[in-house]
Order: sequence, then C-alpha cells, then structure tokens
Amino acid sequence: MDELFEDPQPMSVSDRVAAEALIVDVGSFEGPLDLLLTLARTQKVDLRQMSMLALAEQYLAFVEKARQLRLELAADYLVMASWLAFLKSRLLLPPDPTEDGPSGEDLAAHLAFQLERLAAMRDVAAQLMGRDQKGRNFFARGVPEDVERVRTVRYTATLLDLMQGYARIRTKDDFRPFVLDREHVDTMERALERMRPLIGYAADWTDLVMYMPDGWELDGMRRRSAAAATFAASLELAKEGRIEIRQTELFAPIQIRRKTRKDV
Amino acid sequence: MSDDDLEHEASLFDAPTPGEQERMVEAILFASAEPVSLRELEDRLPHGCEPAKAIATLTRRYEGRGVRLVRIAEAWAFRTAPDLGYLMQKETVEVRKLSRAAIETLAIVAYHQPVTRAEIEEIRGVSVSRGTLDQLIEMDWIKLGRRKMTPGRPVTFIVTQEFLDHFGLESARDLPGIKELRAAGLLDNRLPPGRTDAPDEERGGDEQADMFEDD
Amino acid sequence: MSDDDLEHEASLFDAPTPGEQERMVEAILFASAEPVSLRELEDRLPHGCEPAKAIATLTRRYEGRGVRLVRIAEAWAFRTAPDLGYLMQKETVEVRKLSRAAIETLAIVAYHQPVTRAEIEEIRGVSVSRGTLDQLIEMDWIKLGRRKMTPGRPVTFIVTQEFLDHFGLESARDLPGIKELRAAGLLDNRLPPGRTDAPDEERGGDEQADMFEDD
Repeated sequence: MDELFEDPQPMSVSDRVAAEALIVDVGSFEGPLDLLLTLARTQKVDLRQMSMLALAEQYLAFVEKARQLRLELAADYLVMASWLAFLKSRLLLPPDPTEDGPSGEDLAAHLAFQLERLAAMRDVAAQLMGRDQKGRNFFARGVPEDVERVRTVRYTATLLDLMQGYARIRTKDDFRPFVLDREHVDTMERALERMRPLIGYAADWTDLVMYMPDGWELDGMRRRSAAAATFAASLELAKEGRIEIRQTELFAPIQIRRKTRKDV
Repeated sequence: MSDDDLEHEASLFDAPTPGEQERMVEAILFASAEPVSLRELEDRLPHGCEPAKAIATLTRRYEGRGVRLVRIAEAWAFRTAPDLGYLMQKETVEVRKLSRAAIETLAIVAYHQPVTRAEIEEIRGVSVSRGTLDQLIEMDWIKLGRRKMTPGRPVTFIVTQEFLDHFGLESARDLPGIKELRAAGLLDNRLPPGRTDAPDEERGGDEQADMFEDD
Repeated sequence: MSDDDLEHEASLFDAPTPGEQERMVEAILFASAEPVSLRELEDRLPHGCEPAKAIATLTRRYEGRGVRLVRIAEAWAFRTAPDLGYLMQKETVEVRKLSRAAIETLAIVAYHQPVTRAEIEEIRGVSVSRGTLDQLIEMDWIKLGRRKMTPGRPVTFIVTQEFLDHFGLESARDLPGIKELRAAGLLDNRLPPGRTDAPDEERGGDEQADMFEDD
C-alpha cells in the first residue's frame, strides 16, 4: 500500500514550494497577455522601450519551467508560446525575401501595443473604481415618489361588433347550425355574397375573420375553407377597387376596409 | 479606549460650522428612506452638532420651494410641496373592447329604440345589469328617451348622436336589416314562424319589412 | 373648438412664471431616484415651460449645498454631495464585489464603446465568459448597442445611463484619462500585422464619434 503513495524520486521541499508557487501564480494570471504584462513589469522599463525579444524569451522560459514541473497550462498559454517562438525566430533571423507577411519588428510592435493597451485599461479601470460611487459616496433620493399613473379606460366597439351582437341575440333561441349541402365548404362566390352588402360599413380596418360565417371558426375544416374563401373574395373586392387590404406584419391579422368613393 | 484617544477624538470632531451642519442634515434627510428623528440625526452627525438648529434653518430655506421640510411625528423628511402633487401623476388612456353584454345591449337599443329595460331583457333572454346601462350612458352612446305610455310608464332608452357619429351612421335606420345580416352570414337561421313580437314600431317601413321577411 | 375655447385654453395654459417652473422642476427631480430627461420634464410640465432654464437656475441654487443637481447624459438628478458620504453608512448599499475580469471588461466597454465581445477578448487576451457580461448587464452598467456593420453583424456593448450615474459622470467623455488614452492611440483598434480580414473596419471615424453621442 505504502508503495503506491511513495514518490519514486521524491521532490525536495524547496522544489515543491517552488512548484506550488508557480501553480498559484499561473492560476492568478488572466490569460497569456496578463502573464506577459507581469513579466514585462519585472523588466522595469517603459513598455515602449522594452525588448520584446527578451520578453518572449522570458515567457518561453516560464512555459518551459511549467512543463518540467508537469504543470498543466491552458491551451491559450501554449498558443502564445508558439507564437512567441515564431516572433523570436523572425526577430533573430534575417528576413527571408521569398516569404510574405509581416516583419518581426511589426509583430513585436503590435505585441508592445497590446501590452500597453492592456496596461492602460488596467489603470483606468482602477481609476474608475476609485471614483465616488452612487450608494457609497453619494446617494439618490431615499424615498422616491413614483409617478402615479392615472389610467382612464376608453371602451370601444365597431359596427361589426354591434351587428354580430344583434345577430347573436336574434338567432339564439332557435339556433340551427349553419347547414349546407357541402357542409364544410365555403366558396368565394358565397363569401362575396356575404361581404358585398357589409363592406360599405367597414369604414375602419376590420379583421377579415369577422367576415367568415358565424361559428365556422370553431371547426378546423370549416375555418380553413371559410378563411380561404373569404380571403379570395376580399382579393376580388380589392381588384374591383371596393376595398383595401393590409397586414401589418407576418402572420398578423389581415384587415380590410372600404375604399372611399372618390378613390373608386 | 484610553483617555488620550478620547481627547484626540474630541479634537478631531470639533463641531462643524452651522452651514456645514445644515448641509449634513440636508443630505441625510434627502437620502434617508424614512423620516429621521432629531435623536437619530444627533447620532449620525459629528459630535457637537445641533440638528434642531439646522432643521430650523433648512425649513426656512425650503419655504415656498418645490419641496418642503416637514415634520412627521417626531421626525423630519422632505416632501413635495402639496400644490405640486399633480406633477407626480401621468395620465394614460387605455382602449378596451366593450364587453359582450354591453355590445348586445347597445345593439338592442339601436335596433329597437325606444326600448325599455324589460324589453331589452326579454330580447337578450337574460337580465341587464344596471352597470351595463350606466356604462353605455356614461359613454354617451345611449340616453333616456320618452317614457312608455304603458302601465308603470317605464323609461326607454335610445341611441345618441354620439353613437351615430362613432359608428359612422346617419341615423339608426342605416343599420343593416335582418335580411342583410342574414345575407352576410351573420344571421344564419330563420326566425320561427309566427314570431311577431318584435317591438319595432319605430323602425321605418322598408327596414321593418327586411327585418321580418323570411327568405 | 370655438375661438372662445381656444382663447380660454391659451390663458389656462399660459406658461407658469420662471420661479414657478423652477419649483416644479425641483419637485419632479427631488421625487425621482432616477435621472429625469429634459424630454420627460417637458412632458410633465405645463405647456410652454422651459425646463432647461429652470435647471440652470436650480443648479446654481444648489451649488455647495448638501445635495447637488447633477447632469447624467441628457438627464438630471439630485445627488448628495460626495464629501458627505461618510454620514450615510445607513444608506450605503453593499455593491457586489466585482471580479477583476468584470472590472476590466467594464472599463474596456466604457473606453472603447461600442465594442464587440471579440474586441474585448482581443484587448484582454483572454476569452470573456458569458457570466461576466451577464453580470454587468444585470447591474445595468452595460447594455447592447447597435450591431456592427461587419460580417456576422456582431452585437456591440455600450455603457448605460446608470453606469454614468453610478460613477458620477456627465458623459463618457468625462471618463478619467480618456483624452490621454486617445492621444496615445491606445483606443485605436489596431489590427495585428498581417491580418487582413479586418472584422472591424467600420470602427474609426463614425463610431468613434458615436462615443460622444448620447445613446
């Protein structure tokens, strides 16, 4: 049992401490750019003057150390390492005239810009958080008096509502389902017959559904047939110049209204 | 705390100037969610402050302004000047569809006017609530007509000019008749034969004929 | 409406005196915890009022007092003077401790707005977790701006009025150090050399100018 837990080559205490410190450190970096910035700070020179080559070497050494200690580095640290290795080679080797692409200097300059920009953002973030803040340094009114909404309700109805309401009452006592020979089929002719006498009253936009035979909306097959017939009839009426049709958006109710005489 | 500390504290917290105290009280009262008592002000202000004085000055300062410093029981708070309360209201108009009962009642009045409440109830087959009629009267769509010359002399209801304007009608006679309703599929049954009880005397000849014609 | 009515209305709605207008604006601003825009003031004040003038007078009146009238983008609000914050322990709200990632992301949005998530990641050199942006949105410090007119039409983030209010800023222009950063070219969106896909070529003149517009 004991063998299982025994390290074949025990690490020295100092190695362990160093390894652990590094683990903690890696965890506290917010990505490779942050690690680079921290390393750059140890050079104690202005970011604009510092050597990107030296920085790249520092970073690569750090990654190498982590590898030796078998620390797992997130993929983006390794991506940055390979990019820095590439940068290093570009900076060290004479430019290959057959190869396109940015020069080592361009790449280094951009990295310097990125670091400087990140550093600047860190600074202003700290300045921002150091400002007087609402709820901490200054305060809003403690008892805001909300604007009271005085709501007035205005009721409305259309002529079609009125007529349907009346029809409903007149037919209530002796209601007989609308029976036709082809009982589930509405035709454009019938829809036209139905709509013509009513259309004169549609001064306002009214839903096409209102012109379907009463009760037909309750039955799927009848509803489809009536909707198609009523729609076809409304197209016919529009063609005749008697009505206008609109649909405010996709799948919104289709609405019609009569055309005023002067437009006819 | 040692004596030294106490002494140090006392000198650190020399009472601020009256003007400073006034600013402090003003800020505390502004930010507080509840009225603040003198005692609490004393607790919160630096040592040696006299909040009562600051309150007195502030009260004068805010006299006639848009907000006032008011006393609520033993505590103080800023409140909107009462004459400006109306600024804290916002009017909105909501348009709502008339209820089915109201539409039916309105339709009956329109088609059968002048009509009594009892007649409306008979036609609808259910009682008509006072509220429904009131609502329609309030909307200025129906109004009281002549009393009926029948026992009890019941009041009648008729539609108003406002009603005609709203529905774009020149007169109630322009309402489509039964025949048109039927042709439109809105009325898809036959009236039972022999039903001649409709109190429609007022309606014009043509329309009346329409209404009771079987096809 | 008859001419008489019109005249009557005109006299009814004569603009209140400047002093009255000032009281009204004072009352409305005092009553609201949120900044109130000029437009809203105009809506709520009687016809013919000039809230901008009243605000100018009020701002002077409250100078040096315990509460101040401050401008936040196109809106105004009363806030206690920052030097008195120490008196308000009772009102202090515990702000959720923000992570370093959240603070940096917030600063990047404020200084680079409108900015896409990809741009934030480019600047920080690390991916931005959905949770960080969500947290800032939930705190009402950042919000979605217009989509970028670049391939994929990515959404952008901008700071809110609440952000400006919280940090006592009149506008994004007043962010600490923003002039220097711009002068140093650190707010430019420089592409890495060799990258020609330019996902953000729209940045530049137009959008940069937007930064100083209120949204």
